[in-house]
Amino acid sequence: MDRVNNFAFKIATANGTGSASSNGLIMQTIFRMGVPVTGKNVFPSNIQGLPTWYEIRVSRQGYTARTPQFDLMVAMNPATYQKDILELRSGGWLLYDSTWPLDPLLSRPDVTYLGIPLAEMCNAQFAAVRERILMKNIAYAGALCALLDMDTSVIRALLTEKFSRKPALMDSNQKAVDIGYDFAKANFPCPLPIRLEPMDETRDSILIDGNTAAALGCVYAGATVGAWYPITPATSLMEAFKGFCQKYRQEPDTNRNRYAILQAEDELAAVGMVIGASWAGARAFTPTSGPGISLMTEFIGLAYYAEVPVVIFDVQRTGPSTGMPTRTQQGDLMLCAYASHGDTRHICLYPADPREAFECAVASFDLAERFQTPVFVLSDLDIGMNDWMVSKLTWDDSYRPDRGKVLSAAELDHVKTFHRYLDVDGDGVPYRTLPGVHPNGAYFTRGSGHNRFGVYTEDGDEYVEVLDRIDRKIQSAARAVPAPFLRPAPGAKVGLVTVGGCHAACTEALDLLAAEGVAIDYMRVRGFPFGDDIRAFLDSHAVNFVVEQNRDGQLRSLLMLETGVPIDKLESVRYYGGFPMSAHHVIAAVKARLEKAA
Amino acid sequence: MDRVNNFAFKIATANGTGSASSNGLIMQTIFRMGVPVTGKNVFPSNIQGLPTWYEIRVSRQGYTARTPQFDLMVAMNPATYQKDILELRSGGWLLYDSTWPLDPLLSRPDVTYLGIPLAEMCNAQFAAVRERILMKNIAYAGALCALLDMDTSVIRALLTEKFSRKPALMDSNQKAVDIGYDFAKANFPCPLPIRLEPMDETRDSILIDGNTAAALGCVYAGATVGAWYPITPATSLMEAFKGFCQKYRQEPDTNRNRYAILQAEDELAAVGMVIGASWAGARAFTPTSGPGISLMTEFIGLAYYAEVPVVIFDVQRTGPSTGMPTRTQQGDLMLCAYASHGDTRHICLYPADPREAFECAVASFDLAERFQTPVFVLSDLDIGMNDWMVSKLTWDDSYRPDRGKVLSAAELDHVKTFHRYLDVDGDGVPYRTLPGVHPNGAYFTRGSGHNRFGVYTEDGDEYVEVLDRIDRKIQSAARAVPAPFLRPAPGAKVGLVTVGGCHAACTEALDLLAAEGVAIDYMRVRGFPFGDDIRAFLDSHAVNFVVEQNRDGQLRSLLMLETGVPIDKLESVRYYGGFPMSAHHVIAAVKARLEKAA
Amino acid sequence: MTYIAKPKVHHPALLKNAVGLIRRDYEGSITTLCAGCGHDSITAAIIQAFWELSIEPHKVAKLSGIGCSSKTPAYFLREAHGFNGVHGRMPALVAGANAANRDIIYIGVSGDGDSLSIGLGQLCHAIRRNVNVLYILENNGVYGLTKGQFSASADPGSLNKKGEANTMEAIDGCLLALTLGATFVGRGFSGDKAQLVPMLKAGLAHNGFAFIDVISPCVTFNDHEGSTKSYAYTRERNVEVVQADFVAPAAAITAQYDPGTVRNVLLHDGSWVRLRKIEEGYDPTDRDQTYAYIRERQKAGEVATGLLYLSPDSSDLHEQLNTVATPLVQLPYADLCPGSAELEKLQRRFR
Amino acid sequence: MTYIAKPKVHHPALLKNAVGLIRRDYEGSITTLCAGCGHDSITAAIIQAFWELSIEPHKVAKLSGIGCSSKTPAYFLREAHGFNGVHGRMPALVAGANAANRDIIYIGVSGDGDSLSIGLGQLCHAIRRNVNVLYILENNGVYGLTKGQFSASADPGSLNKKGEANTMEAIDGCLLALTLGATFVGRGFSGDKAQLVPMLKAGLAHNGFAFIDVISPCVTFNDHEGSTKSYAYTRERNVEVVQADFVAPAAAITAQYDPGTVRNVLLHDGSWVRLRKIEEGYDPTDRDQTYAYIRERQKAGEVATGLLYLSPDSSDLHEQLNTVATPLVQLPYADLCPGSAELEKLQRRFR
Ligand SMILES: Cc1ncc(C[n+]2csc(CCOP(=O)(O)OP(=O)(O)O)c2C)c(N)n1
Ligand SMILES: Cc1ncc(C[n+]2csc(CCOP(=O)(O)OP(=O)(O)O)c2C)c(N)n1
Ligand code: SF4
Ligand code: SF4
Ligand SMILES: [Mg+2]
Ligand SMILES: [Mg+2]
Repeated sequence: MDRVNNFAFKIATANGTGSASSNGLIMQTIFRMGVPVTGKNVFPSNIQGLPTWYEIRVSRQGYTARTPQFDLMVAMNPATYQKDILELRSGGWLLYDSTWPLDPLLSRPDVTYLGIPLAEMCNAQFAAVRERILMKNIAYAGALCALLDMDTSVIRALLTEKFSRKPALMDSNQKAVDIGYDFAKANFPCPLPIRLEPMDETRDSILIDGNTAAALGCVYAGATVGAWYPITPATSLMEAFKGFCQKYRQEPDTNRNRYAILQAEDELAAVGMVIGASWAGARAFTPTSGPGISLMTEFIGLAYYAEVPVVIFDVQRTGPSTGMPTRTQQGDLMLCAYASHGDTRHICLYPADPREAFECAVASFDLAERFQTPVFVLSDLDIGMNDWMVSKLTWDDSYRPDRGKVLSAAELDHVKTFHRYLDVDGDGVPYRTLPGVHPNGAYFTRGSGHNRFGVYTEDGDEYVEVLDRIDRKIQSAARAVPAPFLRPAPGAKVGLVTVGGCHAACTEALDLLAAEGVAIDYMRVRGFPFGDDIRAFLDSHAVNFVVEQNRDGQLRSLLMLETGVPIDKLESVRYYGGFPMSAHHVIAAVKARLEKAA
Repeated sequence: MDRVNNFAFKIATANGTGSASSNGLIMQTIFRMGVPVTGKNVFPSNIQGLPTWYEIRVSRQGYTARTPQFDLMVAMNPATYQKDILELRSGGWLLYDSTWPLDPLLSRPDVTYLGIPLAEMCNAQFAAVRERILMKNIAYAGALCALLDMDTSVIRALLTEKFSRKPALMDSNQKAVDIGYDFAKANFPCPLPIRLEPMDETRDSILIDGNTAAALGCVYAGATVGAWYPITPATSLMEAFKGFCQKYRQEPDTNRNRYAILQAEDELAAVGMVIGASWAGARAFTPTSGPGISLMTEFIGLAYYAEVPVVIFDVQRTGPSTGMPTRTQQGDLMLCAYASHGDTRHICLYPADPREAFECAVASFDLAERFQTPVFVLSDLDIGMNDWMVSKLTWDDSYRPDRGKVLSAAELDHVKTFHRYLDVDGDGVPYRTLPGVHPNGAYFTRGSGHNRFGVYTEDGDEYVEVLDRIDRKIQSAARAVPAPFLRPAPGAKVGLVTVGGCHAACTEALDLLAAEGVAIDYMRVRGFPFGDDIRAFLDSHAVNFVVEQNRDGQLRSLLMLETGVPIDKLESVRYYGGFPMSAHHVIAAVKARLEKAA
Repeated sequence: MTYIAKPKVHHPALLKNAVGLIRRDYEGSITTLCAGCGHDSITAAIIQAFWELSIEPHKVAKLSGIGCSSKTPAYFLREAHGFNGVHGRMPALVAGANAANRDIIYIGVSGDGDSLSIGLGQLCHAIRRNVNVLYILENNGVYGLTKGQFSASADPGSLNKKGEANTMEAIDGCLLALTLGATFVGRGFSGDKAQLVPMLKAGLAHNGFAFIDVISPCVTFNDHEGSTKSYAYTRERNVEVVQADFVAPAAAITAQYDPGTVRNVLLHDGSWVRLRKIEEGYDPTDRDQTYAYIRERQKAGEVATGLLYLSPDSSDLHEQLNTVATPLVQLPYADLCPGSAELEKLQRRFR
Repeated sequence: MTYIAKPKVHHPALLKNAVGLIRRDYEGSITTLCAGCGHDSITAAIIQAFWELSIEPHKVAKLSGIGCSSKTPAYFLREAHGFNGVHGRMPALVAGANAANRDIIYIGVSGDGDSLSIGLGQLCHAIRRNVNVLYILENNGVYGLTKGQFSASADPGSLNKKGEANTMEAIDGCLLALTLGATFVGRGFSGDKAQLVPMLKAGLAHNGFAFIDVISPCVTFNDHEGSTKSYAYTRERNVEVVQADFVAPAAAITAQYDPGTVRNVLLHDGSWVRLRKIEEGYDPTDRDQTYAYIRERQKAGEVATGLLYLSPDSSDLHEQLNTVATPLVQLPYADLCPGSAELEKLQRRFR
């Protein structure tokens, strides 16, 4: 099998040794060679010293899913040699620091060992301790240039851009690259069969993580208030938002901010601030993860029942409880759909990659304001924090925020008595007013029983009337959320349904299955509540594989509850070990079931 | 239709006027006459001055469900005359205070008005302002004695018991009774057709509310730590627990407490205290309602994943959010079953009346410790705060708490290294140890990723192994929770399923339908996760009515998810206006559907 | 004093203020609280204060948590937006609303359970943020709405209706606020409207978090013998330390008091607070002296009341965040969206 | 001083304590914190304190929240039960555990984010309850585990790694604890083991909530120039106010100091705390003086350290609840269940 521009390698280091910049350098070099590439950072829940890995997949077909098997291992962390070596495919290569001898016990006959005295060479070349550690990372990047045929001119260009203002750093980095490069050239048959060849497949793409993309979406949607409490893997979303705001949200003359970021004392306060800000008329949001959603549960019920717009980004991580904070999962699908006590139901959006994270971010504000209710954007650690190759983000300058039914001062002049919860238009969506605008607009917002006029009530019929309207309102959102992504396969008898980041693994798996003559119709849900198209897809197949990343088949549960499709039509395919899903997870499950059937 | 011992009347007063004692007096009198009686208190979410009602149903057949139509209205609150009069059946009676003339607009030709100058008479008889107000209530009780043929000797006996130590109060109360009694006798044709006749149907019964019964259950189960934050309608549970403990949990010589009640600062702290106490080895519990459950969501996930026993009483009220705090609902069924982020699933018990509240309370501690997990007892305001007639509570002195797999010091002597999360017995339930017992028992409890040895892990396989075992463990509890209550009807083709307090309305409805020749099999689920018997019942009927008190059909959702029964087999019957369900709600829905079918 | 007494002289009910409104225009729906509840008196004082300041009701937003006290925003300023949130979380709602629209006058009403039990964390952090709001803690030492359990402000030894004594230390909102660096700390008594009204006005004018703890007896559950939050106990024990008069921006200050005992503090909106120090040598702008003084009184079994502390320089949430003068809700979308060209440009970073 | 210095002289590592254990027996798994993290030094001090007190490890329960600091209970007392709960909620877990089993020695470890942000309410109420636990707040002014955001203990003006200044008031744990009526308040510095160990021992012996705020620099995110929680800054600014020596129950007190500067406080377990007042006229049993003193130092840009306040009479949660001496977990079921006969009898009430 031809390995050119089609292989995967993994870099094993320790947390806090600064390998990130080196890995980024490698990623960008490949990307600029026009070759599709994806990187996945596997890091521990601590700050320094524990094992961390960076997985790079080069795929000329542009596949972005994780591959569990690697062609090359850059084993820089003795603590994990043993484990790392086992992840190499037979016939693979292991690059290690030969400054110290390798434990013979670890040798695998079917693997080629490439020893490079990185520490030795760097110690010889560099004086400062910290510099020696950092340059070791750059040095293995240099070695990879030789081994994988990475374009040295590209890497040099990158270093020049990066260190344009720090020539000294530029030199040492270049030197480190050369050290590795020269040693590899001199001692190994370069390039290896797994190698790069320039392509033109990345011209219209970018390398971006989902949190950065979502933050951009918030900026472009016109969000002005962000409230948050730090939590992995959502933290970088607000940090990115702040970064963009510092650039794009400064008032020219005064240098004062056209945004407000509130670092709350906890998630209860964060969502409370968002509710308060939205109630006052701002576009406001909060990024968090599972534990934060649990803490927001009571407030979410208030926003649902009092009909206040809220945008919540749930960058999911492995649960339950604290779980594995630096691993990914899709474990909050059920919680977000029905969060809070009493009868509640919420609009959810499910991006599949950073590009959709950007689009969903924008859509979430429009939906929250149009339907006056909480909207969840369910991303995950893999989408949020890893570097994905996606086509460039685009923007339509004719876009105007959909603020929904908000009465202006002028309109309120003509309103004698304003009734907050009256279904004036018969669409289940009442009119809102903002504080400070007009005396006629005043009303009392409350989470306690109220009638359609917004007046406190303990009357059963009045209470039911409002609660039923809200139900109609949310149901009507099924037509407003993004339609499912559909990819029919000619002659397919079975269907496959998934959500979010599993898209990468599913589409790759379906291609491979198709190549083997197995035709399967594909659907990825992108919004909740589900519309008729989703039910139709499920009905049209005797069997639908439901692929997701959680233990309990939460997507399947949502499909059952919301479409009424019987369980025997839904074949659950689950992987929830904390890594992003791989194509083989899907293929294995599908084949097993089809063989059973046959 | 014969109205003897078969009628309903309603007493309309204002909050804080002390009508409670008078209504209690009436209830007890009827009860002691051997006549089955139920009382439902309809009170506002404030402390003084707003309308409040007390509904008394006398049913010689022993039906306890609410009836929305009344034969007699004791209209003591002018503010609600209009509304109250409309709730009288045609041919009914209205008793009012004729001290002030009745607004002619309010008169109904088909209703008989019984005016009694209560205020006038009481003002003449009593000096103190407060006394005048209170005695007015006792006076209408006296009038009812005459009108309904209540046994005056019984009422006198009750007063003597109650005021044995306060002769002065005894006298004024007796005087008030007489005032009302004499006036009615003198001015109306007593008794009315709706009247009482002594029976012998209450000998083995008691009048009790569910919170008191549940509190007794906690005492008998040996619970020693209770943590709570006040919230209607759960507050009286902890207050009752305290009362019983003051009587039964004093150390003889020292008068020190064999219990600890912690009034927490909020529900997050309350459940945290319960987790801490259970972890240390005590039987601990917390009573709350919907908003509290929402706030406990994060901690519940910790207890699920770290496998710590927890007992939570959710005395449900009308949601979402603050909702109607003094109205009933079954709105937390879904939340409690799956509370918290990530993959979680919890044991739930569903009492139908105060007697079951007592039994479930005891069972909840055994289940929580046996399965080392949170257990929810889902009662509601109607069960928890209203006076139900149930058969006497009984206790088997051979009962011993099931502490589950807790290793003693002696056992730990023989354990070399203790592994907290190892599935030693293959039943999914690991062994636990308590702090302070033995050096060999030490382990680290955490909500972060851990392997079967209880060691921190970020390894996917180790993580999955534990999470899957927990799933098996919880599923196995389906065989340990109370089996569903079944009442087959010969020749029935359809089934009816319900949960909790709807039992009263459903059984009455089924009797009435049966009388009309409609045979329906009946099942009431009493525990979650559901066992095979539940699925079998649903499968055995083409149609199953699912009767519950919430908007979204949450019981139906649980049935779909957990049994896989298709939605078209489940015909949802819902009432969620905040009052307890009545038989007619069920009958109407069933008939409508059956006619549609026919 | 005279300043607030004046209206009473000429038929206050009909008197129009600068914006042409009479006191009735500042009322809300009728109360559903118990007759005699302290909270209703505070509501009356709030109505008086807004009327005297001639604030247009619709420029105000009133927020609260859950509790009898938290119901009161429904009973004043019917033309103002109201938000009765969840229990103990009003501070977050105010912070968010204030961040979004800084031009609105915010008043938050809470209770001792709402603020010192479930909401303690949020209250403390709102103080730290110095959110621009008048925060009134209607303090009765119990959870009224849930029928009289002790709250965190119940004093050790204080008896509940059943005669049980509270064993825990009380949280004193004023001491707590001072410890957290509050910029405006006052204590009042629902029974003393003359003292309360000017304090409320100063709090509304203050640029930052104005914390006022108002002892507000619960007649139903905590007004008995043995309670330390009853009318009787409070009347007897409260010592007015600082008498604050509020002087609107326009009005001139006629120093008709012995200068030694008067101190005028200029507020950022140009209005003045005239602090008349009943106690010799008491400096209401000295945080530590104030703290020590409150403690002394406490140890003497007394309750210090008045505008106890006022920081002459207070920078509120927005000054700390350096936000624009225009309320964020009023910024045109054009000022918020960088546009497509910029999007194209900035993505070079991701290549 | 001498008391804790002694062991060092004769090969401490091998020295056996009264229960025959060497220091190693009090260790836990190896740390995963950054090299140089202040938290690791505190762990070492904790190990030292337990070893010196000859406490059997399995009689101890160690609880924490979430954060780098909250990870540390895994690094000491391997033979003790540990509970790493959820973020900011450890006080509730301790209160519950303590209610259930009062015979266990509880130690709670938390961080400034865990205790002063998300957990502030719980910390305050645990102090009010006077739960019998040694509560250590490992204070570095940032959220370490989430990579260095300012915490609520960050001082105004303090710079983060990016050079941005914190604008909000800092919450001083010691001032807060004093305001809430804490019975034991100390402040230490991870870099001063000699001061910390005896304070920890006194805290373990104290009957009630022993609060110790330990400045514990985060070398990765908050040890730079401009930080007020760095090693350099703390070394330079911390002033030891009170030097506490811990004297075990047995040991006699040899008053080898000028009585004017020494004060011995008897703890309820018979042990003594010898407070040597470095500062003349400082009374560590006077709550208000302590408060005022800490503030003075603060204003002088200094950090007062030592066992700052110790209430001679402290009644813990159980004394307040009047619970039996036997831990509730050890009560036989027979003492808890009234039995069937009584059930029959009590139901007369319901007829
Ligand atoms: C999450 C939650 N827990 C509990 C309650 C019940 N509850 C309503 S008001 C209240 C206490 C109110 O006390 P306080 O704030 O002092 O107000 P007061 O009634 O005394 O004026 C409680 C516990 C609630 N509404 N929400
Ligand atoms: C509910 C919840 N929100 C957020 C987080 C993320 N988180 C983990 S530790 C931490 C802060 C820790 O700060 P601190 O207590 O000061 O400990 P340090 O790391 O500085 O020692 C946060 C916000 C979490 N684990 N849980
Ligand atoms: S219960 Fe107390 S606080 Fe509530 S309204 Fe009545 S008097 Fe006021
Ligand atoms: S990040 Fe800071 S607090 Fe966390 S381990 Fe490293 S040095 Fe310690
Ligand atoms: Mg109160
Ligand atoms: Mg910290």
